[in-house]
This record gives sequence, structure tokens and C-alpha cells, in this order.
Amino acid sequence: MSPAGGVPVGETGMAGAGLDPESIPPEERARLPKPPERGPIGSTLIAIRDGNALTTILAVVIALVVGAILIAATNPTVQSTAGYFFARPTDMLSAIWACVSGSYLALFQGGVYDFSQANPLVALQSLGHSIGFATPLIAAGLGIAVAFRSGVFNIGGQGQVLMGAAFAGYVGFTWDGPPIITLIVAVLFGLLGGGLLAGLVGVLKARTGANEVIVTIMLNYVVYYLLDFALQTPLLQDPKSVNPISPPENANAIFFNVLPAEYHVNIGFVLAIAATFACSWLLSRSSIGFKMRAVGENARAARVAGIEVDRVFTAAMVISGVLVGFAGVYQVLGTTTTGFTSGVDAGIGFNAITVALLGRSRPWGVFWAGILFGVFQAGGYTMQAAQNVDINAVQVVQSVIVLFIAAPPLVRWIFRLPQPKGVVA
Amino acid sequence: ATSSASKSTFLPCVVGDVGGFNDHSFNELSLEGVQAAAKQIGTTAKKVQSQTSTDYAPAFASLVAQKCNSIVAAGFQFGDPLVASAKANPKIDYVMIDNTTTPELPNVKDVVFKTSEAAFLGGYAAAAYADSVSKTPAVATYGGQKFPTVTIFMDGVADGVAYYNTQKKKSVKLLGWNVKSQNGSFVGNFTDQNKSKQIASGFLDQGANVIIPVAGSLYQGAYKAIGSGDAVLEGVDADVFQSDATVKDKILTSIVKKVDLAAQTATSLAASGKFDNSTYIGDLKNGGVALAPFHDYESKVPSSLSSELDTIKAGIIDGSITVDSPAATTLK
Amino acid sequence: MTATTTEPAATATTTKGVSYKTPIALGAFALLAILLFVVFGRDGVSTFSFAQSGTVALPDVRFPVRGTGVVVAVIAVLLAVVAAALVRLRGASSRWLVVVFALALVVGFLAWATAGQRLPIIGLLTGSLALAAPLIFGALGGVVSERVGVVNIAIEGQLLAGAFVSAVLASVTKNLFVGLVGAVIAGTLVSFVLAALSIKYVVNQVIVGVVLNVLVLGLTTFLYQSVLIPATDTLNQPPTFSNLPIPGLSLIPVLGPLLFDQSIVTYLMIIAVFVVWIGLTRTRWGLRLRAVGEHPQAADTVGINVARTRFWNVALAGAIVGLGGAYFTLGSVGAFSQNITSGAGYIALAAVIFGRWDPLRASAAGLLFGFASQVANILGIVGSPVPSDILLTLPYVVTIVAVAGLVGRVRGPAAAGRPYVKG
Amino acid sequence: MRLELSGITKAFGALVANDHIDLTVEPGEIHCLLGENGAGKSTLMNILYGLLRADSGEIRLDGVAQHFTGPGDAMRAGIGMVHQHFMLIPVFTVAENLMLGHEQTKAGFLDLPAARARVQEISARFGFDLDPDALVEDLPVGVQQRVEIVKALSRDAKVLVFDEPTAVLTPQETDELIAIMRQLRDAGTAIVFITHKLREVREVADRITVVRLGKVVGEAEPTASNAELASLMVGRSVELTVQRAPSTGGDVGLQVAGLSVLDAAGQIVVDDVDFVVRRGEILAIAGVQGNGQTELTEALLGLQDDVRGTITLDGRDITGASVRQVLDAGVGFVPEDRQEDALVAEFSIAENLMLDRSDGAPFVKGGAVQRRDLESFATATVKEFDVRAQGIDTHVGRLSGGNQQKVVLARELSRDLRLFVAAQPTRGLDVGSIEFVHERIVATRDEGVPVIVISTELDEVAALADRIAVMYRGRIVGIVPGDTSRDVLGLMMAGELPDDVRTAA
Ligand SMILES: Nc1ncnc2c1ncn2[C@@H]1O[C@H](COP(=O)(O)OP(=O)(O)OP(=O)(O)O)[C@@H](O)[C@H]1O
Ligand SMILES: Nc1ncnc2c1ncn2[C@@H]1O[C@H](COP(=O)(O)OP(=O)(O)OP(=O)(O)O)[C@@H](O)[C@H]1O
Ligand SMILES: [Mg+2]
Ligand SMILES: [Mg+2]
Repeated sequence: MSPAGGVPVGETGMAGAGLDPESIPPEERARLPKPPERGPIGSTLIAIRDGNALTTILAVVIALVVGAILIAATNPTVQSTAGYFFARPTDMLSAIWACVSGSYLALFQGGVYDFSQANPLVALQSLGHSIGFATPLIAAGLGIAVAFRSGVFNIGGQGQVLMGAAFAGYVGFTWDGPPIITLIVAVLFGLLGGGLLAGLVGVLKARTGANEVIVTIMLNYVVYYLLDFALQTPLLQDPKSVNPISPPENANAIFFNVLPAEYHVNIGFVLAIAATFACSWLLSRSSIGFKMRAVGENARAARVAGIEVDRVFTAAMVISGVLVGFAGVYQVLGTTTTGFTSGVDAGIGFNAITVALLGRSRPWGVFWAGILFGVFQAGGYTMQAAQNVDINAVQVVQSVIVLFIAAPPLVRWIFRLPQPKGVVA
Repeated sequence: ATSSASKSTFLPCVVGDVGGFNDHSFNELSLEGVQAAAKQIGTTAKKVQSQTSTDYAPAFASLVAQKCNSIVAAGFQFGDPLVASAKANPKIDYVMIDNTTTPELPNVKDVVFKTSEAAFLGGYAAAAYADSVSKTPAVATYGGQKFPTVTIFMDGVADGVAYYNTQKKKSVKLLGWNVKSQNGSFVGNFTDQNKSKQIASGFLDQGANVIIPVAGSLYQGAYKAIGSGDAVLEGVDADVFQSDATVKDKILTSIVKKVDLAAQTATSLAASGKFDNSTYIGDLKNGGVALAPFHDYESKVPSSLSSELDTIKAGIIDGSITVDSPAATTLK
Repeated sequence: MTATTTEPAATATTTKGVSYKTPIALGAFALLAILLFVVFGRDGVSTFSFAQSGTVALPDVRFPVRGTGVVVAVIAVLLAVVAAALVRLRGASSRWLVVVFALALVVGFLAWATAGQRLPIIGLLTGSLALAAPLIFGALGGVVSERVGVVNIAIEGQLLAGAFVSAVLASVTKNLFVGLVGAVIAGTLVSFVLAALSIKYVVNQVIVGVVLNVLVLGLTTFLYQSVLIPATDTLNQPPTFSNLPIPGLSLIPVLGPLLFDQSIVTYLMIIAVFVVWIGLTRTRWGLRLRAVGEHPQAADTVGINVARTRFWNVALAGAIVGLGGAYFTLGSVGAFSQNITSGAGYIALAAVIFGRWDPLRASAAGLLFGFASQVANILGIVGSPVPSDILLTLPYVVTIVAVAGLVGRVRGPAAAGRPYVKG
Repeated sequence: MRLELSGITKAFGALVANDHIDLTVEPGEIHCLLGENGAGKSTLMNILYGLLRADSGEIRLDGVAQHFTGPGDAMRAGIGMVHQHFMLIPVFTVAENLMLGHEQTKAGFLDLPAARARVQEISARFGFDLDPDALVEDLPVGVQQRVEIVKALSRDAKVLVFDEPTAVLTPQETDELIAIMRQLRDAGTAIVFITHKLREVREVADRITVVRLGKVVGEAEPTASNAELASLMVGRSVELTVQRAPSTGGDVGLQVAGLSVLDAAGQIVVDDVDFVVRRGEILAIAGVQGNGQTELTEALLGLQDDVRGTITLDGRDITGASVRQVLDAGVGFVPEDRQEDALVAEFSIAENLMLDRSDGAPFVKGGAVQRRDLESFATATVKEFDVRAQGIDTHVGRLSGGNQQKVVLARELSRDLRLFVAAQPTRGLDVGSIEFVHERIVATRDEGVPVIVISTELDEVAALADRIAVMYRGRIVGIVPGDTSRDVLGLMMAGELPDDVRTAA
């Protein structure tokens, strides 16, 4: 995680309901990176220097403690030993230790490195799984972040993921073309799908002033039900199934693995890394990115400076939708290649908001936030299976971690840490 | 495939779909079945619930890593991920509920249900009851979402009501589902109780005497819509009279689909090394689907109903009465 | 053009400046009406039934569908033309015109969709209110919170927490009012987290809101499965509020059952709408709240404690939304079940913006959404030709169209979303 | 009430904004605080008013030490303040703004009639004309400033602070305010008055304290000359009037004919205006704030939606052109509100310098920002325009107002211009900064660019204008030579064109 890079900024169009330069607390302000934006390594170094890495680690520690309480409190062994705590307290304490340590070990083994495996290459497969979860989150998170930086709040991730999935999936199962070409066409169609839907929002906002928060929320539902409908018609439904599920994707449309198959790391992840670089370039080096940030920070000044604000809004939405659409593409061509349903968005649209904000709307911040979420998701299954921890408890622990990471002042207060150096006020 | 596993070390497992293990439906029932089997064997089952409808593969992978000997999965979306996992782990026995998988693997057992057969009885019983309490009798059904596992109930109910009408020359109305156009009334999800309640109220406004919500636990909303009124409910999946005491005073009967029994049987077979990959089709004949007893309504339904239902059941079993459901076309 | 040709501005025609958005929107709808009601017109008679038990029933109204369709289409076209003319002459169209247009179209659509069927109007309206109630509570909480300057994305979480706690407390104590108090406390607690993190620790308000929703969903589902399910009898079997008809008033046709034969929660909602509205506009509380949401520094300079004002009003917002949560359980179905709110909080959030941060308008937006949902329900019930999935999109499409066609650009509280950090 | 500040120290991080400041204000005295931008005047007053907490030092009122935790305490102790930036709620009415914080209620509801009466009573006492029910956002800034003043007066403060209230007032309004201050002083109120306008200081001050870099550098006599005061403030001698040769009067650069502008509500805000600006001349547009000047400049820039008439630049019709096209046609623009309209506070100086050249050469090639070009340009420009900042990466929001204005000027003047429009270019700036800005504007003119300067400040108009157009209610009352007397201009600003005035159209 690298929260080194400032905070998301810009009028969100929820009529100020968002993130404004003013919203940056003084101590954050002082830590705002000086443009140019740095790459991943640079910002990590800065993070350590400024003590951000420390607060992040401490945030995770607190969250894990909170999670431990939850895990222990609901563990049947702990509950039964609690009955005779005063008679033999060691029983309960060891039960707590067993379930808590077991759960977190499981999380680590399932999400990062399975040290129960003798072969380190096999042990690393866990990380591969996490990357599989992280890839669409990174892409969608980038999309949300780009919109944010431009002052638009895109809550329409769900709809855009579904569009991306449906468009790419459609090409992938209808067209059995040559290798690579098929994949490229399918991906491009998926990006088109996401871009079209988000572009519609942008155009509505530019033309009628319709608030994008409302429109994107509503479009999520509309797209969901329309996709569900289409999945019951010959357009998308697998003729071999009565269920609302699409046919499987053709082999040439599927993301090929870049590591041995057991790692489940495919070209999609490489594309996500490329997208991160691209977004980083877009926001910090490109002309359109410059305009987007200008509009996001101060739309009035941007307009006076000859920047066509409405066009930038629309462009930002389209770029955002394309990136979020890629998450959908990944879902059908990388994750569930055997046919998709209306649940193919897998909650990515909403998780991506958290990922984007957690990454402070900086491309590399989003990248690491996405990886963190991926680890949680992959590890969550092992936690469930190994320690019988409820999936919902895993979700609670995740949320708590995010809240603490997002609140460095709170973490510093808990640990009575001094303010980072060079901070005003 | 697993014959060497001794009883104490056998590890039965179950994967749940996103609805969760408390959906009052297939997830809950498959968990119950596996747990019952585990108890018999003398072990405890492991369970994993998918967080989203695309990460089924990791769910399987996590159970494989736990060294499960059998894995039961319920939900149509599990099909291909299950096959992939089964191919990679030929030593583990897989049970696929509510879906048929291809290709046929030696370690995968499909379990499907001719739910429409039981629903036919349910529709007939509902029509008979409605006819006995009202001059303008009507039976209503609605679904959570338009999945075949849902509409197969609605098809059966519709056929049952129609059969009643032709047999008795009556005109009991069926609301909420049109078999021909395969269109009807749906909540849009399986969680919005308030909306379920409003839909049920709408059916009551239309004069419904019996309501059959095919929507997991959303019958609770319908129960509240009826309130102190005279209308009654029919449950689906489990015998709701028994599974949910809070609503039992309004449960006429239930259209039972014994996912639990199937999961339990298949798990036990795997534990005892007698697992086979033949598809299990739960129907009226083998008791895989059934109409639950009327319980407290025994005395309130027409006295001839029980025998009529027996006759129809026999007719369905011997093929003289056919139940059509587009949703059932893949059930060989 | 030269100076001499420039007309006195008031009478000159312009293309910029005045907006033809409304006439264009109306025109599009008029076209749609022609297409649906005339081209794809249906035969038969649609019966709007006003039947209701216990009161003076109004007679049924019967619409010959094809004729009604044609009439409505003609009215729609005429009104669209009038709207265009008004814009041309006066620079703006009339709000009443839009209302009449919408009413005509709704009647036309309902008649078309229920050809040969009976449409229970009372059920349509009471159902709309029932579906809208939690949205209205949510929207009121959203309005209070955002007007004081804190963006409340956590409405969904507050609703869910309220629903959960009220069900449990009412079950344990067998007392509905304890349940209501519990809902208020639960919503407030969620708000405390939002308020503390966003006001004291200046965490981004949107992030806290989004994460709180996930957190509360996870927590309630977890507790539901691990605690409530095993002990349904004692923990999750609350009584529900029964309707309290107001003597006399409840007998009024249509309005009686709609407004005066409701449960306490619904009465509370109606009261809350007016209290928040009057409070915001007419009281010291409202004045200070709005000042803090618009220009916190200015409020500070007149001695208003910005942080405290924000904190307690966000808490209050949570309390109101919590009541909405109780509507799901105590006011509607009793028992809690997982994710019982099913996204209502996000719809309420949209209603806040749609309603331009005004309690009355936001409530109206909630009602519109409830109405559109209930229309979709009833059409599904009476058996409409529209596929169910398409019907389900109705309320969402209606909202988008209304926002794009009629509402347009909205301006929220100037300081919403910005933490106030003193120098 | 006697106010004593002693040893007040306040640091923002490494920056010491107030360094052991001592200040005494006697009852019945108008005490002027003078100092350049960022000297720490507002900081000191904000500490007095309880908005900021001093790191050390003491505030005493009539000898009693005070411990303010917030403005509420200060107000209760009898301190009132008119803030440098408006502290009004734009969407509230005048009455609501007045009552905020000490609302009277009747049966739980706001007692609006009482608040209205209070507005009317105070306005009447000081000869204002305020509509209690007008929304503040609809009022011209001058009137908003009156609302601020009424707000401060309504609590009968014994110590009153005026932090740059005259920056947005017309001469007449300033005179009214000065009269009020005198009236209050005579009634025994202690008054602190901050302004950058030396004329006002000398007119009204009983005592003058000069602050520089956070420290009191001395007291000055009200009899001191402008030049003395200025050099005390800035620490060097300042040219108070720019040297400029008479206009050479070249070809017509800009021609505006029959220009009218309608606002969103359809009201005419600029009414049938005609004028020309020649190359190498400065046309000043004078007038009381809110008489259409803002809209006129915005119309020139393509920022207004509803514009009739023609605008011709170098023979090319640019009526109805987009902002982009207008800028590309060579128009440089300094908007009135630099923070809202000209700068992106969170952007660095360098980024702000390319804000209106975000497409194409010289900073963008192939869609990519040419950072090296931008950096070298920014470094050179910052040096040329003497922007005081740590570096070109400093966020503009952290610069003082004067330096912010220099960034805007630098950006606009470093393009190849065919027209330069500057609105209120020196609002709120200290004398040192004003000197600099004026020099640059004159230099631009001397390069042969037609220049329009919009100013409500007659000193500025007099210092810069070759010709003066006076606007009143959207119309141009008349165009007169640059040396027209203040009295005549004053009359014109009230809408009258004396018969004997030479026009210079
Ligand atoms: N909130 C703040 N945070 C950090 N630094 C500040 C803050 N407010 C003021 N400063 C610093 O204190 C210095 C003094 O600012 P102050 O506003 O008091 O100047 P001033 O004398 O009022 O200037 P002006 O004449 O332009 O109004 C500034 O240069 C600035 O660097
Ligand atoms: N967060 C901050 N960090 C550092 N300096 C700040 C901050 N906020 C404001 N300042 C500085 O505080 C000073 C006072 O701000 P203010 O808005 O009063 O500017 P000013 O110098 O008075 O300019 P103006 O002439 O436009 O009033 C400015 O110098 C500004 O750069
Ligand atoms: Mg100042
Ligand atoms: Mg200043």
C-alpha cells in the first residue's frame, strides 16, 4: 500500500459532495507529493520516510486485533471453554490462540505463501490466486480513480463491469477466430461496452446536467436486469442450458497464462499492470490527464482557461468506463471462461470504489490496494475452509482494515505516535 | 473413487452459492444433508461459501487444499468450475446439485429434480383449497428471480391448477405466472422482504386464496401480507411447516425438493466407497420430490383431496399424466 | 450584425440561454406514447378499481384501452407543443404542464398495460407508500447529514443496522417501542463512526460511507447466521406494528387508507418529513445546520461550533435512517433476514440528490420511486405483456429520465464533503 | 474598551506568522495596521477573534487577560470583526446572515421579523440601504461588504476589527465606511483598521502600526507621506505611480459594437455597448462593482452564453467563439477572482503556468506534456516575474495573494498577445505588488498590445488609463480621456454625463 500520494481530489459533481482540495487535512497537505508523480518504487520509499508505511502496518495490526476478537468470539471451542473460564482459564486462552492464529495463518497461506508446501514454487501459487482476484479490482479501481480525479463520482462500476463482460463475452463465444486476434477483438469489444455505458452517463451529465451519482446507481440495476433478460434469450443464452448462462468462451478468446497454469496468472494481469502505467502516464504526463485534473480540482478555472469542461467530464467517464469494462472483460475471458451469468460483476464495481479511495486515487496506490484486496479474497476462502470462519466475518475484518488504513490520524492517536515531520498546524 | 478412506478420517465438504447457507433453500438444505451424513460417519463437515458468483474455482481449491474426500455443490453456476476441479482431483467425489455436467466424469454425480411433478400436486392442492374457500378462487405464485430452478416450480403449479380446472370443470385462476409466455411476477432478488410483502398484497387484492412464493425466505414477506387474513401459503424446497415455526399457521402444504436427502445420500455413498457417477433424478417416484403433509390444514382441505392427490401422483409416476416445464428439458 | 440591428434584448429570440430541455423531453415522451398507445395499441377495457374494505367505495372507472391511448397520445403531443411555445414566449415552461403531462401518460400507460384487467388503485397507492417509506426515512437522514456538510453514503448501513437491532430488541423484550429505540440507537451508532472518522479524523467521507455499508452488511449477516438463526424464537421473532386507523379520517376514500390507516412507523415518517422540513427552514437548529453545511468558516466566526454541530446532526441523521431500518422489520415483515434492505440506501442517496437536498422534494423522489416500483409489481401481478426483467427496470429508468429530462443540474450544500479544519 | 495584545506569537510549521507582536488600541481610537501581503496582519486579528490560538502571548481587555476558545468567547467579550474574506452564507438572506449565531426565536421558530427590523434599524442608523430579504449571493460585493459591516455592528462591539474591508468598495462606499468608523470612534469604540490603500490610512488613522515579516517594525504618524509609509511597509522605496509615456495610439485592435449580454435569468446585464481599443493603448473600464464589467469581460472571452452584437479582434469576428478560440486568437485574460477563476490551488506553479495552453505547442506534443520545456519555461518565468516561492513545484494555493497574482500575470503575458484584458488586477495586493503589476501592464501596452483594465479603483484607473470608459447599469455612460478628474468620474459612475466633459471615443 502506498498512501504516500495525497488524497483523491476534485469536485465530485455530487454537488460538492466529494473530495475537494479543501478536504485535505493540513498534515495530508504537507505530504502531498510534488508533481511529477512517482513510480511504485519512489512512492514506497517516500512512504517509509514519511512514516506512512508505519501507520499502514499499524492499521493492519489494529484491524487484525479487531478481527481476532470477532473470530474468537464466534468460535465454538472458545465459547464452550468460556463456560468454565474461571475453573481452567488456560483452556479458553489456548482455544483463542488456536483459532485466531489458525485463521490468520490460513489467510496468509491462502493469500500469499503457503508454507505448508515444501516447494516454494508451489507455495507461491497462493499469491497467484490473489493476483487473479486483484486484477479486475485494479482495473476497475483505476477507472473509478480516473473519474474521481476529474471530479466525477462513478458508482456505476457494477453496470460497466457487466457491460464489459457481456460485450467481450459475446465476441468470445460467437466468434471462433484466429488466436490473439480473437482475444484482441473480444477485449476491445468489452472495453467498448464499458465505455459506452459510462459515456452515456457523461453525455447525460454534459447535456442535461443529470447528476452522475443518480444515473450510475440507476444504470447498475437497469444493466443488471437487461443482462439477466438477454441471458434468457438466444442472444446470450447457452443453447445447451436452460439456465441463464452464456456459452463458454472459445479457446482463442481466453486470456492465456503468462506463468505456469497452476499460478492462474494470465495476460490479464500484465494488461492491468500496463493499465496502471498508462493511467499514471495519463494523469501526470498527458494533456488530457492534465485537463482532467484541472477540471477535477477547479472546474471554473479550467473553463476560463479554455478547457471544455463538459467534454472533459465525458472523456473522463469514457476512460473510466473503459477501465472498469476491462474488469468485466477479465471476468469472462480470465476468471469464468465457461460461461457467464448476471452475477459476473462479482461485486467488483463496489469494491473498486474502496480500492480506488484506499489507493488515494493514485494509480500505483490503486494497484497495491487491489493486491491487498486480492489477498484478502483468496485468503478468505482458506480461512473459511480451514478454520470455519464465516465469510462475513472475513468481510468485516477487511472493512475494518480499510477504515484504519484510511485514517492515519486515528492510528497515530491510538498508538500515541507523533505527527509526521514537516507538517503544518 | 475413495474406497480406502476409513470412516473416521473421511472429510465431507460442501460449497455454498452466494445466497448463503441460510437461504431456506438449496444451500441450506445441501449443508444440512452433508452435515447429517457427517454425523452418521462420525466426523464434521467443512463448508465454504462463495463470496461472489465468479469465484467458484477458489472455493473448490480451498476445499481441495483441506483434503476433502467429497464435495457437494448446489447451484447451476457451479457446473464448469466443478468439472474442472473434478478433472484435476480424480480422487475426490463431487456431487453437483441442480445441474447436469458434461463431460461425464467418474467422480462427478449429478443430482437434479423433477420439481415440476411435486409442484403439479402443489398446484392441484392449492386450486382445490382455493375452490373450497372462495367463490372466485385464485392461486398466485411469484418468484425471486427468473431462474429455471424457480420457474420449474411455477410451471408445475400452473399445470396443476389447470389440471384441477379441467378435471373439475372449474375456473380457478392462476396469477403471477404464464406458462406459455414464460412470463410472470418476480421480486428481482431473494432478499427484499418488503417488496415481497407488497407483491403478495397485490395478489391478495386480486383475490388470491393461496400464495406460493418461490423465492427462498421471501415467503416471510408474503406471510406478513396475509396478516390476519384468510389466505394461505404453500412453501417450497423444504417442508416450511417444520423448518420455520414462525409461519406454520399459514402453511397449507409445501412442495418439497429433497436436496438435503440427496446430499446426505451421496455423501454417505462416497464415505462408504460406493459412490457412482449415475445421475440422480429426484422425482415423485423415488421420493426425491414430494408434496408435504397438510399438517394443521388436514381437516380444512376437501376430504377427497388426499385420495385425488394419490391418484394424480400415481398417474404422474406411470406417465399417464405429463407435466411440462421448459425448465425441465435438460432432465434427460 | 451591427449595433443598430440589435433588438432590445427581452424580445429577441435566442438559442442559447433558455432551455428547450423540457419540451424536448416531453416531445420524446409524446412520441413514445404514440408508439405504444396507438401503433402498439391494445384492445379491451381496463378497470381502475377503487374498492376498499370498510369505507365508502368509489365506483370503478373503466377505460376503453384503445380510445384512452389515442386521447392520451393527443394530449401528450398538444402539451409538448404548448411547452415549446411557452419556452419560446416566456423562456420557461410551466411546472403544472409537466405534472398534467405526467399524469396523463401514467393513466394511459396503466390502462394500456392492464387491458382486460382490473387495476386496484388503492393497492397501487398504499403499496407505493410502503415501498417508499424506508427510502423516505433514508433520504431524510441523507438530507440532514449532507445539509450539515457530511456526505452520507452510509444510509444503506444505517438502514440495515436499524433493521437488525430493532428486530432483535423487539423480539427479546416483546416491546415494539424498545425495538424502535433500538433502531434509533443502531442508526446513531453507525453515524457515530461516520462522524468520528470523517469529522475528527478527517477521513474521506465517501470512503467511510462505502466501507461502513460493507461492514454493516458483513456484521449483520454474520450475526444473523451465527446468532439469530439458531435462536429464531427468542431473538428474531418480533411483533409488528399494526395499523392504527385514525377515526373518521381513515374513512375518506383513497386518502383514508393511504394516509390515515397506517402503522406508527409510517405516521412517524410523515411527521418526520414535516418536522425536518420546518426545522430546516424555520428554526435555529436548521439555520445553524445549513450555515455549517454551506460555509463552515462563516459559521465558526459567529460562534457556532462546527465540529459539534456536524457530529450531532450526523448522529441525528443516523437516528432517522435507523427508524427507516425498523420499517423493514417492525413496520413490515417482522423478522430480520440477511440484506433485508437490498440496496434501498443507495436509492435513498439518489433521492437526496434528486430531491435537491430538500426534505419535501427528496421525499417526493422516494415516493416516485416507490410508485414506479409498485406499478411494475402490479403489472407483473395482473400479467403484463412486458417481460419481468424489463418491468423490473421500470423504477430505475423512470428515475434516470426524470433526472435527465426534468431536474438537470443541481447544486448541493457548498461544503458537503469537505472536512472543516481550523487553522 | 482598551485592547492590549502582548507578545503574540504564532507559527505555522516552520513559518512564524506573528513574532512577539505587541499592540495596544485605546478606546475611541482608529488604529491602522499596515503591512505587505503575508505580513501576518490577518493572523494577528484572527487570534484576537478566537479563530486561531496563539502559541504564546496574551490578550487583555481593559487590563483583564482573556482566554478565548473560539469566536463565541471573543464576541461575548465585546470584540467584533469584519473579515478579509466574506463570512456570509451565500444562500441565506441578509436577515438570516445577521441573526446567525444569536438567533431570536418565538415559540421555537426563528423570529425573522425581529431580524428584519434589526437590519433596517442598523442600516438606517448608518445610512445604508439594505433589503433584509435579499439573498446574499444575489448582491453585488459592495453590498455584501455592507452586510458584513452591519453584522459586525449589530452586536455593539467595543473593539471592532476591519480586515481590508475597502478592497471591494467604491470610493463612495469607502467614504461611507470611513464616516461610520469615525462615528463609532467618537462613541468610544476601539477600532483596528487594515487596508493596503495608503490614502485611506492617512485619512482616518489615529495611530499606525507597521508589520513586516510577522514583526512590528514601528509606528508611523498619520501625517507621514505615502512614500514613507510604503517604504516602511515593504522595506524599500516604492514607486507609487508608474512612469508611462502617453499612448502612441495605433490601429484599432479590438472593436466592440452593439454588445449586449443577458444573464441566466434573461436580465440584460450589458446593454448595447460600443467601444474600440487601439494597439498600444490602455482603455480602463471604471464603474461601481456590479454594473456589468464582469459580464463584459466574460463576453469578450466567450464565457457568457447569451451574447448579441459583434466583437472584432484585428478585423476578425470572434463573436460567439469558444473560450479556446478566443484564447487562441491571442487574448490574454486576468479574471477578477484569481482563486476561483484563474488558478488551480492544488496545482504547482508550473502547472498553473500551462493551464490555458494545455493543448498543442509549446507544452504539449503528441498528447504528452513536455515537462522539460515546461520546467525551463516556468523557471525562467518565475524569475522574470519575481514570484516568491520555494520553487516551481510549490502549490499555488500556498502562495500569498500577491504572488498568486504574479503567476496569473506571468501566464497571460508570456503568450503572444493581440489583446490583454485584466479585471481588478491588483485587488487586495500590497503597494509593492501593485507597483509590479502596474509596470507589467504598462510594458504590455508599450509593446503595442491593446489593453483593457477593469477596475473599481480610481487610483488604479488614473494610474493606468489612456482613456476611461465608465459603466453604469450595463451601459457605457461615456468614454473620457485618462486625465479626467475624479469628481467627473464619480458623477459618471453614478450614471450622469456632465455636458462639458470632453469625450474620447
Ligand atoms: N492557515 C495557515 N496555515 C499556514 N500558514 C498560514 C496560514 N495562515 C496564514 N499563514 C501564513 O502566515 C503568513 C501571514 O498571513 P496573514 O494572512 O496574516 O497575512 P496578512 O498580513 O493578512 O496579508 P494580507 O495583507 O495579504 O492580507 C502568510 O504569509 C502565510 O504564510
Ligand atoms: N494550508 C496552508 N499552508 C500554507 N500556507 C497557507 C495555507 N493556507 C493559506 N496559506 C497562506 O496564508 C496566507 C494568507 O492567506 P490569504 O488568503 O489571506 O492570502 P493573502 O496573502 O492575504 O492574499 P490576498 O491578498 O489575496 O488576501 C497566504 O499567504 C497563503 O499562501
Ligand atoms: Mg490579511
Ligand atoms: Mg490578503
